[in-house]
Amino acid sequence: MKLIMAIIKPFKLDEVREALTPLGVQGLTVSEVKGFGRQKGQTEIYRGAEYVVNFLPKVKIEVAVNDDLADRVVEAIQTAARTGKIGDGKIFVTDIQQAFRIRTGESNAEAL
Amino acid sequence: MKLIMAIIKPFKLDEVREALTPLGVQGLTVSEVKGFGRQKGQTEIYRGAEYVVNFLPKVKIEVAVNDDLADRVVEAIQTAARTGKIGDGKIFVTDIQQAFRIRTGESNAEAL
Amino acid sequence: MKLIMAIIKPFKLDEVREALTPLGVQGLTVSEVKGFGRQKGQTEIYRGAEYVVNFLPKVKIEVAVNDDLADRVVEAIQTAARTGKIGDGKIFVTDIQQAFRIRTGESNAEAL
Amino acid sequence: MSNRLKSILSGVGPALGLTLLATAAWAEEAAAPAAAAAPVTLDTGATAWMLTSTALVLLMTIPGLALFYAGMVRKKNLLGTMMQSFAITALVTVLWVVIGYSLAFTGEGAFIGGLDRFLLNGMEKGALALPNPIPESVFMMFQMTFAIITPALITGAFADRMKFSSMLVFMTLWLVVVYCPIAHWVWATDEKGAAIGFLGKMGVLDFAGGTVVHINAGIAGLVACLVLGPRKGYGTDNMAPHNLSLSVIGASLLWVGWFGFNAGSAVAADGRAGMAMAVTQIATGAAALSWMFAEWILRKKPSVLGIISGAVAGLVAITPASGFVDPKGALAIGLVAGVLCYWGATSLKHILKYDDSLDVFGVHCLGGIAGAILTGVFAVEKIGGTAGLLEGNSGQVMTQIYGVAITLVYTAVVSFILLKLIDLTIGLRVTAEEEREGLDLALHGETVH
Amino acid sequence: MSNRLKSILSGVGPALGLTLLATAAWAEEAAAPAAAAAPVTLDTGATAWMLTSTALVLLMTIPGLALFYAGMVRKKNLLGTMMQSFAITALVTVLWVVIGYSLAFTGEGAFIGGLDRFLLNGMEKGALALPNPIPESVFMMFQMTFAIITPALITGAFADRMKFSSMLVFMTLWLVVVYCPIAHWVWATDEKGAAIGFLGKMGVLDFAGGTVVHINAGIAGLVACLVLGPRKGYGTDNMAPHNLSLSVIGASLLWVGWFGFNAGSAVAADGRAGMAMAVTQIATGAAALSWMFAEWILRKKPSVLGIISGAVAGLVAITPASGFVDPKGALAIGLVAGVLCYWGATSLKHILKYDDSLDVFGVHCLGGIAGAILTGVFAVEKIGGTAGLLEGNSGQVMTQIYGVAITLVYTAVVSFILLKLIDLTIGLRVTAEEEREGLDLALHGETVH
Amino acid sequence: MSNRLKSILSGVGPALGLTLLATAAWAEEAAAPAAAAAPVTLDTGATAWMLTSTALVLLMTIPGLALFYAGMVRKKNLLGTMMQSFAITALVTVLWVVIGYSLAFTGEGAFIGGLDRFLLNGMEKGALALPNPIPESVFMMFQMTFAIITPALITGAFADRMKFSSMLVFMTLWLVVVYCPIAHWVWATDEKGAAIGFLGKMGVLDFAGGTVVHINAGIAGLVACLVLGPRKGYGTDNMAPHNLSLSVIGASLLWVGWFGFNAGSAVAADGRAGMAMAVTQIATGAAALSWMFAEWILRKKPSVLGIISGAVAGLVAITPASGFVDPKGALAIGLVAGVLCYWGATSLKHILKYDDSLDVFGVHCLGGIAGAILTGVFAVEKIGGTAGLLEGNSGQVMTQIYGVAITLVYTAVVSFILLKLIDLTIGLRVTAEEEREGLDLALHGETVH
Ligand SMILES: Nc1ncnc2c1ncn2[C@@H]1O[C@H](COP(=O)(O)OP(=O)(O)O)[C@@H](O)[C@H]1O
Ligand SMILES: Nc1ncnc2c1ncn2[C@@H]1O[C@H](COP(=O)(O)OP(=O)(O)O)[C@@H](O)[C@H]1O
Ligand SMILES: Nc1ncnc2c1ncn2[C@@H]1O[C@H](COP(=O)(O)OP(=O)(O)O)[C@@H](O)[C@H]1O
Repeated sequence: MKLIMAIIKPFKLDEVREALTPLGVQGLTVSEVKGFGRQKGQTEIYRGAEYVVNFLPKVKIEVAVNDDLADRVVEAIQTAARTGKIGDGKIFVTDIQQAFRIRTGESNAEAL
Repeated sequence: MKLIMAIIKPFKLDEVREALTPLGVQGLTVSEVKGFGRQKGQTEIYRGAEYVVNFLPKVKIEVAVNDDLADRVVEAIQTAARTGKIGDGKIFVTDIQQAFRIRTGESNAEAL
Repeated sequence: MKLIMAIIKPFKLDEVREALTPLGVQGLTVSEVKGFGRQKGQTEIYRGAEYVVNFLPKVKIEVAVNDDLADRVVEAIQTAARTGKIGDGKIFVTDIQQAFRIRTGESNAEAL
Repeated sequence: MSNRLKSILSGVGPALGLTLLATAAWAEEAAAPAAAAAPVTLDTGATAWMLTSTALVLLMTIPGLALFYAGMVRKKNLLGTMMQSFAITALVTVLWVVIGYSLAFTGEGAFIGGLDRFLLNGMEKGALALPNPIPESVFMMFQMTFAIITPALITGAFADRMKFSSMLVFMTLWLVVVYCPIAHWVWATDEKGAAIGFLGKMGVLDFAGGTVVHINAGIAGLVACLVLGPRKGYGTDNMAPHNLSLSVIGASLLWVGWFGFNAGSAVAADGRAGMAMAVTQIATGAAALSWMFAEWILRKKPSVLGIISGAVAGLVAITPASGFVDPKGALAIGLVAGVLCYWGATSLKHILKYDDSLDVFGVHCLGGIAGAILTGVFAVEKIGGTAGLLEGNSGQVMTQIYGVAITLVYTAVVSFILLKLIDLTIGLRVTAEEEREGLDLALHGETVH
Repeated sequence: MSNRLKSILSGVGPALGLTLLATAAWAEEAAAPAAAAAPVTLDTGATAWMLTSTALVLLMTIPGLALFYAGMVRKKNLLGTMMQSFAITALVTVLWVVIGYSLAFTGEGAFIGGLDRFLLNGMEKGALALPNPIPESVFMMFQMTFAIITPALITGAFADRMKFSSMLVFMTLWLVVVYCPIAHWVWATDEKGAAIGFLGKMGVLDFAGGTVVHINAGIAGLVACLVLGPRKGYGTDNMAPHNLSLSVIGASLLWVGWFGFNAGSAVAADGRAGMAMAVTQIATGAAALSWMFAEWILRKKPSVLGIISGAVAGLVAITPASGFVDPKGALAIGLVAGVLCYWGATSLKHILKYDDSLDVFGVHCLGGIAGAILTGVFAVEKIGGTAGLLEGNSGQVMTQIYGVAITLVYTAVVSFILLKLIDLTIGLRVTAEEEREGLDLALHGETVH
Repeated sequence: MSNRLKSILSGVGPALGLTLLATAAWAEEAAAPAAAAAPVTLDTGATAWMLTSTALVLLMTIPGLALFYAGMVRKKNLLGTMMQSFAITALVTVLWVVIGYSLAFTGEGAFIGGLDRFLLNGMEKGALALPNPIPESVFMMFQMTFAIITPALITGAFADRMKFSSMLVFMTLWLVVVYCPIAHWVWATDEKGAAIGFLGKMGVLDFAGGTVVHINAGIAGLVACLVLGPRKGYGTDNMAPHNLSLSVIGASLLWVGWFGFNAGSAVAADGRAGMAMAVTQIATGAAALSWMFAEWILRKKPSVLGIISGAVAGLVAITPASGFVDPKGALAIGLVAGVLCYWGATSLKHILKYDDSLDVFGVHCLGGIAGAILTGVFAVEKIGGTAGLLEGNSGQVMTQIYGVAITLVYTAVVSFILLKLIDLTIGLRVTAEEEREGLDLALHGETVH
């Protein structure tokens, strides 16, 4: 199994989720994160003091899938999350050794 | 070493933490996340506009342990986090290559 | 490629980020987390009811890098995040199988 | 939408001309003579209450309305929304002093005031605002707070998408060509208290601004949201209020401040002020409950947004009636207003598909119309000097409807023209990118961390 | 807990009967004759201050108390907590107009008022609330705001766990069978100012509601939290206040609004009102400091929750005394109240193990009792017409204790019966699932995002 | 910094001595006789307004100023910042009653009052605060609220880094040796209204506290932030305001409450109060706009922090002038204040490199100085009895400058001495660790969750 971690622009979240459902992805987990990268942040000025906001709001999606689904999921995310402008984000794929569904105790493929 | 990532219902956090201490787990890291899955969200209505809250509040626990402890940790989390109702969450296990304690520079087993 | 996950004290974030730039790290992702460990939390008292705050505010940094850079990144984080006091945090290193830049579709080394 | 708009507005031009003509004639006959015998002297009690009322009505806009609205938008627009109310407060303060007060409250004209008080020229420290036993400076200030809240109310209709600069330009023009004339039509009197404006002469009753403030702001809001178009993502994205606790604070301060609005409109500290405060409270309580129960029955849960919206609906509806009706009338007005505005904000809006973001039309315009007409029904002669339908004066309802219609038509037409002018010159709307980023950062360079 | 409750309450029934009998006799002798010579005419200054005071006291409940309480609960109950205060405001408004005011302030009976003012029948615009020189409408409104805040105070005791519907039913009944009678006992007077209610006749001093409002709400709160039982997880889960900055705003608005509560209770704009305002401020400052230093010494840190709780304790304790004591008495009352309520909220509660979530009993009931009794100690004849213990009138303390005891017993018994009745019929408490999910989402379908 | 400080202060000692001497002489000649004919009797209207004004000015500090400041700090210091204003309110209440009022407003001395009213001894319920037609208790309370806000204002300068205990000690001493004398110099009068204090005698005009409150607090703040040194990380870390919506609420409440501050300073409900309210509003609106446009032009965006800061700058600047100038003068004062304070808070501070965290000097001291001097320019004889430069009285500007200079020098020197004394004994500043952790947790054991 693979854990696919995607860092995307926040307003793309709904589109990405909708792109994954037809592939059979039944669940995913989302966190609010701050990203630092090539995209430069806004400057905020408060009574003459400037603060460059280095960290921009991003959303991190984590979704565990079977190996056979991984490529299609990556592709779907890429398509749905792309705006073509700097700061669109990244996707990282790692292996998972085991997965469990807490409610039933099912494991691995059945757990996803 | 293994990194065990568990997504659970927020009110189960204290029980899970307490279940891990007797196993010798000395630390863990927690984040607030939003989960999307089989469990369906509440509908909020504001002056006639309905919003289905697709994403439900969950808590993500990340705990790094030695290989020999991994199974027992997974089991303890499963027992402590289970309510038997939909939305109880998932546990994913991945390998870690290295671990360090920043304060001392210790690594791997000693670092956990 | 490696994914380096570091849990550090929040006020060390800027120093860590500045320590990574000279190594050629171009991006990273940060989340606010709560840590439980050897460091003991503050006690808050509200009208006679005591609450021990078990979970302390920490910051989690995730940075994906090429294998050759991994050691130097770990070292830089360790140096920059260390205060020598309990609670300085941990660094975990895992393998990533694939990485993609959403904007361009570039993959792996080019994507970072 | 453009088509719908056109069809609504196509009949308005001629109507406007005719009504103004018809009115001028009617007004002459209907003029109500006002009694005045002994010379009016300073009443320190009345003055104390009017100073207080001025503070209370200012409290309604900042921070009251600013919070009420800010709690209902998305977090990225929180500061921008508060900024609108705050900036309008500063802007209208200066405009009112320069020319607004003079246009609204001086002169002899039935349609517009004069320039006697340009820059408050000739306003002496000791002079009274005859026929009221309070200094003119206090009267001018009290009226200023009404001129402040009216444009601020409009901003709810186009929340999250209007350029700040264009908003300032629009409000400047709107105050001068819409608010000041209408205030003059309804409220301007001579030193003996006889009406000067044509609606006042005709006998239109509007104790504290159902027509001048709420219908006026409500219809302008509707026109503005139609001209601007809906928010990006309206109907698909989650636009749930981000922090209703702010809105509860806001609604509470509106409620408390409204005592100044309505009881202050008695320009006295006496039984009429007391009765105005009482009916204000009663209608508000009743409307809060009627909205809450309507929602509870229809939607299964009584919501916080519902009860506070109901309270505001009640406050709006009792406003024109507050110096004229008794407690039972107030109860009736409140119950009607709660249910009617609930329907306006939850059904009508969806049927007609406009994006009046914070329901300025559904609450303020509908509530204001209900209140204006019901004033004609429930007016009690012993309280305000004019009988209503229930006491046998059937003509008053028609007079009230007439006042409402004139205001709706005039404000809709003129607001539409102003907005179109601004749109064609400097543009009304922020860019799509700015809208997505949120007004706080895009327009003001700040965020709530 | 049920057992503890039973033992507390077992002696109450007979006591209740006896005290009422005893009282009726006593009352006849003790009646204080009130002076009244020249016909009372409208005082616009007094009226201005009472209109203002009404606004100030309403401000205490919404948003004052709503915020004070909302800041202390967990985030998931924030809106539900504010909703309670807001809905009670609307509910009591209507109840008061329909029947409450009439039951509390009309009639000749020593135990309960009449129905003369049912639906405010016969309340004329111009008529005064004799013997006070203000319109009756204003007096009715001022008293309404007291009737609003009293039930709202109770909600703090059962925060986070009562059904919204049952809360509305309970408050409706409680207002009619507990609040209105007690207000009548203590405050009802005839047109010359002579006491009508039996506690007033007996000479019980309660300037602004130590007994009628605070002891009353405090003991009802204690009974309610005992009947409902503690919050799920009480004593184990972290129930720390989620946002004390809201509570600081709330406490500040309570403080400011309390000027209307206490100085307004003079029903005049004169030296007595001024002195009432002064002693209110003094006791509040002193109590805030005494709670803060007590905590600083015992717990090592002066907390924000501590100082604001101390301020509220001082406000409560000075309430019955405010028209009777001088600045030095106020200083003493404040210092005592701060320390006593600190003990009540931090020690007593833990000793007795009830879950009075936001310390309604510890602050309002204890503070109210201290204030009521100390009024008997520090009353100054020159200020309120009655001497206290320090000026040699030793009987007054007993009279005060008597008034306190009657109220404690009556309210405890009746509140207990009402709550049990509701529990047996529609149920008092939300389900465990709803409690865990939080009132905001479970009961009102909304959240703070 | 220590060096810069030394050079600033080196010339002060001699100056202080000389000016005091010079002044005493000058004062005798300049004493303004006050008219008083018929015996003054209680004016209930004036009393009503002063009771209200007292509530309004208290509202300015809690929750007004508490919120204004709390929104501008980092989240970890939110509660600690609010705590400062709240604790000062309680502390000064007690100090004022014990000794402050007596020192400021009694006695015959030109430099300091007497002890006649120690613990408010001899303050009768019925006695008036001659020459004002209101009870002395009300006058004492109104003045107390000024004594509360002045030290609370100072806290903004050393936000995030002062020990709470040392803050309490400093404010206690400062109130007695700085605030009370200066209030006496400027405002103390005899029963006929003739000035007693040496600045008042000299003819220094300060209607509502430009000198006594704002310049005083502003310069004390500057000295305090210089003595304490900058916040850790100042200039490198992100210290952006964490929640400006709180600051908007705070600024709004300051604005509304300021009506009590300025119009209340008329101690009457008449045309002078009305005019004071009007000019307050006008200057505030003008300053809010002028700061906003200055920033818009120079920084490309109109910020929320900018417009609210501008409003406060306008309120500060009109304070000394409010009973003396007319609307046109107010407009001018507001426009100047907005731009000047914008420069003070955004440029001057960076040039001189002190860390006046929330711009107490830049806004209150600069705004106060501008207002005090411009009062001498725009004073209108018909309004306040004194002509200004524009009406040909060229001496008034010098008198005003003199009053400003005395206050700057005296307060700077004495505040410096007090702070140094405290630093050497119990220490002024929290530890580096506590500062990093934040005041909320480190000093008060609480956090906003
Ligand atoms: N090496 C990395 N490791 C972890 N996260 C990264 C890394 N590089 C970029 N990111 C994340 O991806 C986001 C977008 O990256 P950025 O360089 O701004 O633009 P782009 O994705 O278009 O190249 C960043 O804000 C950060 O959250
Ligand atoms: N494939 C997945 N990858 C990552 N997280 C998942 C996945 N499936 C479920 N989750 C997480 O687990 C939570 C519970 O899943 P859900 O399907 O609602 O119920 P259950 O765990 O009882 O099957 C979700 O809210 C989500 O956070
Ligand atoms: N086994 C673990 N798995 C995941 N996170 C851990 C683990 N142990 C510690 N942490 C994280 O590291 C932080 C610091 O650990 P702690 O034991 O308090 O101090 P130190 O790092 O100095 O040993 C914790 O707050 C927690 O967030």
